[in-house]
Amino acid sequence: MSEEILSIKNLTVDFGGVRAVNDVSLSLRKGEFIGLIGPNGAGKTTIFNLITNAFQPTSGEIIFKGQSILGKSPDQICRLGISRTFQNIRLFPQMTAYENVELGLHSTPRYSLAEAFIRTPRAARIEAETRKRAHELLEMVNLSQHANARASSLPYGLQRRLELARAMATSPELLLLDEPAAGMNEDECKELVQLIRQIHNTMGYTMIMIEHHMNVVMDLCRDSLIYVLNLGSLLAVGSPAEIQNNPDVIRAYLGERKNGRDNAHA
Amino acid sequence: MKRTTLSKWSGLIVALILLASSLLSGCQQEKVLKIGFITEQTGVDAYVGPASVPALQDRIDEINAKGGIGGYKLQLIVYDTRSEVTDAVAVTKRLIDQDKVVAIIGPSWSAAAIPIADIVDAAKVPAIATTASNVNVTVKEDGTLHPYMFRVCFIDPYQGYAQADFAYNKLGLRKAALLTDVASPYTVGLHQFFENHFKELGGEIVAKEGYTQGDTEFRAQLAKIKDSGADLLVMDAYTYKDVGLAAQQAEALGLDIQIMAGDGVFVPELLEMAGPQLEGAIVTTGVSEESPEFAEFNAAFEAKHGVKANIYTYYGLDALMAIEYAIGEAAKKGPVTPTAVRDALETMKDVQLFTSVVTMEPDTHNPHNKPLLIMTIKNGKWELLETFQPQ
Amino acid sequence: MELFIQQLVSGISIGAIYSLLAVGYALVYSVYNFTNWAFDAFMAFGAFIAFTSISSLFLPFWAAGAISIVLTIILAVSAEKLAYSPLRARKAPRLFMMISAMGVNLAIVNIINLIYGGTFRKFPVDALQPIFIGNVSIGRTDLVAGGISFVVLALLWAFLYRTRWGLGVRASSIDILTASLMGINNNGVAIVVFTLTGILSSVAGIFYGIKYAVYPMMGMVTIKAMIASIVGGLGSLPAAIVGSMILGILETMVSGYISSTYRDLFSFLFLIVILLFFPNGLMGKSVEEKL
Amino acid sequence: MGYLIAIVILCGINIVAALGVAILTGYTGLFTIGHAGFMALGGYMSAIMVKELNVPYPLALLIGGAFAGICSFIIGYPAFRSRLRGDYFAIATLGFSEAIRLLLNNTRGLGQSLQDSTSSFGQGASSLLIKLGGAFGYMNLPNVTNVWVVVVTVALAMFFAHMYVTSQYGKNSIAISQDEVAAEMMGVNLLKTKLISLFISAFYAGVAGGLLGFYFAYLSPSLFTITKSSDLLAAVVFGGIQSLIGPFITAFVLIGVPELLRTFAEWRLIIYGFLFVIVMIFRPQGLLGYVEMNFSFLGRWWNAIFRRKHTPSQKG
Repeated sequence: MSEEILSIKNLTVDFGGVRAVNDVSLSLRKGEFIGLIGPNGAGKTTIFNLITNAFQPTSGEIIFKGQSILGKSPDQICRLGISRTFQNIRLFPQMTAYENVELGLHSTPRYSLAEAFIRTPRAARIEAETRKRAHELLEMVNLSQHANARASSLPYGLQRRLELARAMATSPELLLLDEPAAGMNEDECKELVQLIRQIHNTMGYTMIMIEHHMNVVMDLCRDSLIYVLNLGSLLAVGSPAEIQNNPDVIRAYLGERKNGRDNAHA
Repeated sequence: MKRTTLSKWSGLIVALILLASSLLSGCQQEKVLKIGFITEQTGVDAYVGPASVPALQDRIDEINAKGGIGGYKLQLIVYDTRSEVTDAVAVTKRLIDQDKVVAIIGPSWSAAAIPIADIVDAAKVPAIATTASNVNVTVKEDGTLHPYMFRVCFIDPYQGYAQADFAYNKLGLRKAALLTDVASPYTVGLHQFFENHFKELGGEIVAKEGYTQGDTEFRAQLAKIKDSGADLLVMDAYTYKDVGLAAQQAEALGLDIQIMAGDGVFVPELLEMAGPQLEGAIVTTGVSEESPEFAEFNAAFEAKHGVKANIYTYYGLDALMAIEYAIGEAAKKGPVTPTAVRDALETMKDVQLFTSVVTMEPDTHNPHNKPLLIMTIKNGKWELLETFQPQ
Repeated sequence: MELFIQQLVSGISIGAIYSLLAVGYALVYSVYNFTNWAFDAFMAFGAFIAFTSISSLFLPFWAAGAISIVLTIILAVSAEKLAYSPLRARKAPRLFMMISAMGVNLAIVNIINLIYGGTFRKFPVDALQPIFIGNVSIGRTDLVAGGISFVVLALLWAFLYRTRWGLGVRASSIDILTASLMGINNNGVAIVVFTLTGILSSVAGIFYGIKYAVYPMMGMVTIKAMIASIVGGLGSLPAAIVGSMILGILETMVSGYISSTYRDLFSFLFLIVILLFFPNGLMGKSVEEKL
Repeated sequence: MGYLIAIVILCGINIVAALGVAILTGYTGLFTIGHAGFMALGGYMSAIMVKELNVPYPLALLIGGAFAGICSFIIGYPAFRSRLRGDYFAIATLGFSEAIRLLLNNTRGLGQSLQDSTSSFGQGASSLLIKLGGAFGYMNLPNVTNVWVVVVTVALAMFFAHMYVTSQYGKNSIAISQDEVAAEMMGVNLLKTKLISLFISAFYAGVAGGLLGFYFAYLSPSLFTITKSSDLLAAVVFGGIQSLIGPFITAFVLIGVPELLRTFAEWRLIIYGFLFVIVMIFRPQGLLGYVEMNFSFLGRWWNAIFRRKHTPSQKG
């Protein structure tokens, strides 16, 4: 496939005495879609936070498109082309859905401060383009009819999709999805899988998804890899089928089976 | 959430303006002269107002009972400056524009008196500052006179000169230290004139320390003054608390030094706060409530109003009596207009006011040769040492 | 040389007063992550209660002190209940908490000003004679104030590190959410924290009153305590003490040796320098926002 | 009648400053209790421009505002760079405005100490500093602020404030006020956006300071105390978060009403205090929070007159 876009080498981070991430290495090619699973507290979200530089790793390398992004601030990293959603939704509560998505488009203003004060035709044109693009994105996650509703008033599932649209608004190359299906029932999950696949195909983003719903992971990563994390270190890497039958994964997930019943499906 | 538009709210704004203007159109009686009085009833100097307002009101009631002056009844309009310059200026404008007063008494501090001088000049309404002693209150920086601004207290150069003279000649002190509140024009002015005359006489300024309004910590400055070997500490603070705090901390530091201060601190609260520590301190003032001729007035005043009269009461009465005199003169010549009152004030000669006989210097609008009292503190009480009469 | 020691002694005594306030301020900040702007009011309230109970009720100094502490605790806890916990319950942004605290401060300080008036009052306790070592004088009141403030701080330290309730407070200061999950009842912690705040501010108020004077605006000194707490490292109690001492000594040295007029200018510039080069304060730990 | 004009002028001046605070606190969520310091800087600088260098009056106001804005970096850069919470910035603003007042009180002393300096720059600075008059105040400035000047300035201030808050820069600062971390993750440069908001709010305060100076024809440090800062904060808190029309109305009410009802003046701050708490608990967004001034009717006229395709953003 295409050349390597992201490579993480022996990433380690300690919080006080606790080693949250231990010597994790991972590499991703452009357009690939991989899953990142593991029991709670395995360090999954911590890796996302390290990539988007919420805090610094104790050691290890994160190379994105050939250059290390360790020292960069979160907004620089976003401008480089990495965007994310959050495990516990962090939308802008008082803003409408439309404004939330629009924020992703103009987080780096595209006209000068002077033009902000006296709206020149150029600035007006940029505003119009931004408006059009924002409505398109809302259309993509079919939230158009909620454009003017306040983010905090939207139902849970719609907020998840709005966060996705906002992340896409920063026109990323690498999209990190942090448990997009959390708290969703069966058919909502199906809808979400269908939406994410459609986005992945049309936009061609490279994507890493953390998810607990095994059916969502297995479905989306059908023809790609799944990385399994446990207690901060990489337990196994493989296709959905391999992962499902890997004894270590099962033991990590379901814990020791007293009566030795084997490969019970999660 | 639907967003409301500006038009819906404009109704509210219009209603607001109508309400404000209707409130203001008081009715106009004939044959009554209004006198404005701006004083500190709240804020940092809240001890100035309560003692002077009732005194002036009593005086006005007395005059009206005797039929007013030249056929006019007097009415006192009091506003609180909240010890803030912006408020003092705002109420002055209100007295001039809305209440149409014929004269204004106050303010009591130079920082407010200086801007008010320009306002009264423009509005052609005379004002008499009570205890604002900075030179620039009645005379501009370039020496030209503020035609409509007067005062009833002496000015800084006079008090600073007297302090230096007394310290050098009478007390025989040679090394002075200045502790200046840099935020008060009154203090900065006084210390400037003290230094000039003290050096003229051959004295030496061995330490110049500063602080700013609101500070309570003087230990570091006092320790430095102790180190400098000064035998006199000049602290013409604008409020009594600075001198009180400094005296306490000087005692705590074992600094035994002669303290001298100006009329800004000549209030009973100073004795309550640091009487013992200020034993033997010298304070110069224009008038003292201890002097015998006021004893009878003080007693009656305290009995009636439950608050002790202080120098702000006397200066307030001085200003009021000056205006009474001016109205009387103006009434003889014709309609009593603010300018007529101004002219009468400017030509005032040997008029008996509350504290003393006063002649207004026409070129500076300051009272001529007002006597200066040199007081000291002896076992917690004010005592008159000497009356200083300039050459 | 004596001048230097004298300045040092004065600096430490000022630092002692700052530390009482700075510790109280750091305590509230570490647990609830917001600046309790109402410290001015609590401190002035404590001082005036003590002043009134001595001057009008003629109580001995210790009884007046006790009454002041008790009433200030009630004030602090009720302020927390009325002005802060409804906002905290609603997870209101910190800006709203700060504005509410500023409101409590404005209201109480101005009520005191209305009742007592603006005059400066001397604390009605006979000033203790200073002790002289050579030419250097150490105010006995400073020693007593310093002594009592360190006793209070030691008690506070013992409470925090030696009692169950102390553990609860420290846990919530690390993460109030997890602490409440672990069964530490939140409003219990709130009462404890604001009781401690009440004690600290009334003790600070009384000693500030003795050292200087009692007046409604005496609380303005808390801005210095806030600066001291930031200099030390916001949120940690020992850092607040260290910061207060440094600030107290720096101020006295500056007004002693450089220029007394610009003392407050230096304290402000010192804050800016600390913010630039030691963003988390001299001893502070870097506080990461949990995602 | 003159008195009513005086109130309108004072309200106008406070509205300009309150708009500045609205942009910083209302829109960017940065608590400030020291805006009087910026007013002082702007006021003195524009007064110097007019009195010493007789620069035309409107230009002097802009220079005053720009000077205050540039000085805002002194506290903005350290406080924002170190990614600290809003508290540090609030304390820094309080310290800053007290330091400014202290400096302004000392200009005479500073001037005198510079007098014997050899360089011509030293001499020039010293004579200027003495003219500033320290605590005596900077006297007889041209009394140029009249009601029309204030009305025009307020109108301009409202217009540009509206333009800013509806621009991409303004929306970024709104995002910061609602969730700083998420805003940064979505690519908003916190330091730059906050500094811009602070610059604009300091600019507005500086212009307001200039207007005040030319109204009183006199400037003194005692005009810019902490009560002035808390008045401005009160206007924004009661006026409403994320709104310009709110602070506009409340600044009017907060200055007008106490002026009219002078009798119970000492209750003013007590009432503010309780209102602060009550507003925060029961109506945190204040009187008109989140109420955008809807200039869409202006847009429609603009279209009708010029028939140009300019559809203002649909604000629902």
